[in-house]
Amino acid sequence: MSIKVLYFASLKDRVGRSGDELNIEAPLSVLEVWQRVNPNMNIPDTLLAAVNMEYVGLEAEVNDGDDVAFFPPVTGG
Amino acid sequence: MSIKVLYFASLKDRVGRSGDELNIEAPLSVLEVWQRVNPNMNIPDTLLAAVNMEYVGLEAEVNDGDDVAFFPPVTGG
Amino acid sequence: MTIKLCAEIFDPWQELADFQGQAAGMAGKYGATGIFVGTMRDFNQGDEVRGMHLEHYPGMTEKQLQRIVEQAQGQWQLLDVLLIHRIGQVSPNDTLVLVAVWSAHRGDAFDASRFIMENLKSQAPFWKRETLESGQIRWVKKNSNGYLKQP
Amino acid sequence: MTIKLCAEIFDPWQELADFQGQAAGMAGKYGATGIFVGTMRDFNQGDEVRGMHLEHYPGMTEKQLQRIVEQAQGQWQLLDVLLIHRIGQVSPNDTLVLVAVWSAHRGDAFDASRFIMENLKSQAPFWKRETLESGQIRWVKKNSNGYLKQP
Repeated sequence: MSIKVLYFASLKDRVGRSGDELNIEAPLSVLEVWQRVNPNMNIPDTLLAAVNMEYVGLEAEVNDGDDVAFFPPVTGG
Repeated sequence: MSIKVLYFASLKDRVGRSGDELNIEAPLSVLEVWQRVNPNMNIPDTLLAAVNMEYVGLEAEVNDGDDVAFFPPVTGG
Repeated sequence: MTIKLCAEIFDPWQELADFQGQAAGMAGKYGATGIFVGTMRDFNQGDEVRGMHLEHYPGMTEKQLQRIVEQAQGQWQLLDVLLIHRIGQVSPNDTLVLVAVWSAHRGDAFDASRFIMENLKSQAPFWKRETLESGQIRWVKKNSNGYLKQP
Repeated sequence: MTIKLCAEIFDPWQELADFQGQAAGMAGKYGATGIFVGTMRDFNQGDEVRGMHLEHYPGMTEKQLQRIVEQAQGQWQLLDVLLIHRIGQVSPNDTLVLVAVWSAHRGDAFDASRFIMENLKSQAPFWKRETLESGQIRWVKKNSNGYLKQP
């Protein structure tokens, strides 16, 4: 089972990568995904998360094949 | 002493004139101006009045040389 | 501030392009443009409308429009304002009014453009006389309040 | 509804003219068009800005924009909506965003265009990276709330 993790904008600069591939054995929460791929970095307070392009809370479940995205507050318009 | 009276839109149709010239001996209120030039017609409830292109109430004073305008609610835009 | 009464058909997009193109001093300063375009519909109050005449009070109309824009400039930080209103004989799909407000921030642009439109609707001496499909001619009695939601 | 992400400079007035010209079915039905144009300024937070990069999340951005417009269509009576947002490298005075809403009544046009802009600002996954005159590069941290009056 594998999930894709994406980072955008200043968060991408901060983690130093645009994404990760993560192999999991069972569904994880979004927070657990973050902790697996960034074990040495606390999750930023203002971070936003999306699963399959929908906004979710950190408790949302992530399953095989899902895309998880982490990014800072949006600043379009 | 003379003042000019103007009518617009549906009010012009109703009074059947676009304006009147009125000779006065002393300042009058806007309401008195109406009563002089339209002695047989009560002033309509929704009427608006302007003296020299500024909105006024019916108690406003009208002096020599003033333009008094009467018109229905405005419907621009 | 530019205020125009226009007796001919005008193209709001061309007017906006021209105005902004000439306003070189604003370039880089405005982050927000709030625009409203009012267009003549082919229906009103349940009836089909074939044409309309826009009467106004020459002199007072310009004076009131200028005061409304000045009031907006006093309440919000605006870089410039363009206001064009049609007069005379108009047909369905003709532009009746264009209000455009340039400012640094979007809140000011939204608030000021709406303020100008609502005050224009309630204070500027224009009157609409419609010719219906049936041939009947009638004066429009009253403008609606633009802050209330339509049923 | 038309939603476009645009990697090149676009002219909002031309886009409006083209869109309205093709929307023949709307002719005579819309009395009100509410429009907002966001433009890149040459200053931000007290600093001169030379250029900007607009990053976005391909796929999610379109999805969120579509949802915002659908929400507006659910809340107000709209005839059509045009939304264009720039992406990529932009320069001061470039148009960043265009939102236009056509409706029968002005209240709906004003409310819906503002709703779409505010939701776009808070929900659509775009991020601005500014290059200052000094050469310094920085991410814009947060959008302001467009309903609050500027100081």
